[in-house]
Amino acid sequence: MTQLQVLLFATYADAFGASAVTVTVPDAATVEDVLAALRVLPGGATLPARPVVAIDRRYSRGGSVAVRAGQEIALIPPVAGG
Amino acid sequence: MTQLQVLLFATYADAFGASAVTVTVPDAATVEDVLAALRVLPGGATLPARPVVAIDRRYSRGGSVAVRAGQEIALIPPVAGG
Amino acid sequence: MIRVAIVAARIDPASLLAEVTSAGTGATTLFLGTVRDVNEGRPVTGIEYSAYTEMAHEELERIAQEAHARWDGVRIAVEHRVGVLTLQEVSVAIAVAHARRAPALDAQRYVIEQLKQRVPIWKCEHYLDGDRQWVDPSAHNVMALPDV
Amino acid sequence: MIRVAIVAARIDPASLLAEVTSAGTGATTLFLGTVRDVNEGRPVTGIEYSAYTEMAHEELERIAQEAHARWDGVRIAVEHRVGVLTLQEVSVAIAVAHARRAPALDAQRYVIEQLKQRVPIWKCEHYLDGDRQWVDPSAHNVMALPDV
Repeated sequence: MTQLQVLLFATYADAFGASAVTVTVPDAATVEDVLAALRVLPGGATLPARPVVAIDRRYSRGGSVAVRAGQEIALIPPVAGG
Repeated sequence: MTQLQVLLFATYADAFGASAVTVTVPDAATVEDVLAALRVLPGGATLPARPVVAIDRRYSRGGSVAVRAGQEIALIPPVAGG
Repeated sequence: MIRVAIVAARIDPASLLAEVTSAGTGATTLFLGTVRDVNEGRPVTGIEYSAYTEMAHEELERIAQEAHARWDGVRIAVEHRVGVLTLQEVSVAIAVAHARRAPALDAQRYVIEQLKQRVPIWKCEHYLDGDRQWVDPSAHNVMALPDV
Repeated sequence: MIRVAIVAARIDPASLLAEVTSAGTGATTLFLGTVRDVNEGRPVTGIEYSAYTEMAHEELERIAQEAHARWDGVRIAVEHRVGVLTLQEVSVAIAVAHARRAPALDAQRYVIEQLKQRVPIWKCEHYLDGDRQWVDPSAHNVMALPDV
């Protein structure tokens, strides 16, 4: 098992009551595993079906993308800059 | 016959050597009559086949438009503002 | 709110921006035309803008009114300068403000495109070699001056 | 020339304009986003912008690079502010310069549209009645905050 930190912002940070949470996932984990671990945390039930995920500051495409320790993983709520 | 003043700008002013010229046209004159009178003046041969004409500060459509004394008539070379 | 002007003095873009901005403004756009150092490969030292001033003002006003009719609520300020301009000086400034960005962007483009096509203003480029030529954008080149 | 920044201090549009302008500049565009007094009919007193700062910077840089690749020769400066902004303060400024107007206008629009879609920045509106809500443009409305 691997421990991964996930960065949270805006509505997600409010929902989890934190700007980052740590989840425990299998060693060969995917984005989907990270999301499943997040959903069982307090506030995790409010996540949408397919939240946008960024890995190392780039948007990740799809839940089957592999993640590993040392990567910067973030959940990105609908953006509203400008 | 009526005397009309025609305002000239840029290349047309250079061609006629003046910023305005006076032409004599028939009483029920049209834009085409004005242009014909201009073409026989010194420099008038350089006018294009269908120069753009403005009457009272609005673009005029076509040579058959009537003109009369008291109107502000101008020849408009290709514009280049901006 | 619409204001257009043909001006002889230096244009202050910041004052146009301030003029169009209101409490309801969410997006403001500014377009500046400036005198550049090279045109058609020839080094330029300056540009002399001349206008049929009264008609230029009226045509600019019509263009701004058209934009206002098309994009409800846009606030527009336009100044076009005349006279001799040196390099990097501002020849035209168009400021547009609106609650949302699409009308501010669309109206900005409308005004500059229509201005280029319709407003009776001409420019005579002065070159490093002492020559000067009237610019004819419709011919995609410059027209040689007759020997007068 | 490209420069992008996520900033906490007040944005100075004039400095961005000066930064992108060069001797070869014929057209300069500026886009400003400002805090307006009403959204969805509710009086707003201010907006708090928060960002995933590092990624926002990198995504802005990618957008500017894409514009630069698409419109050769554009010079771009972008600043997006974070923190609490009051009414009429500038949240984002995009300055683009080019020899000709079409690339300056096209790149301006590209940058603001892509920024709105991709840059991880969020805004929380503060209302006159003391309430606050995160804005969700994707839903064309605002998302009520959970009771935390």
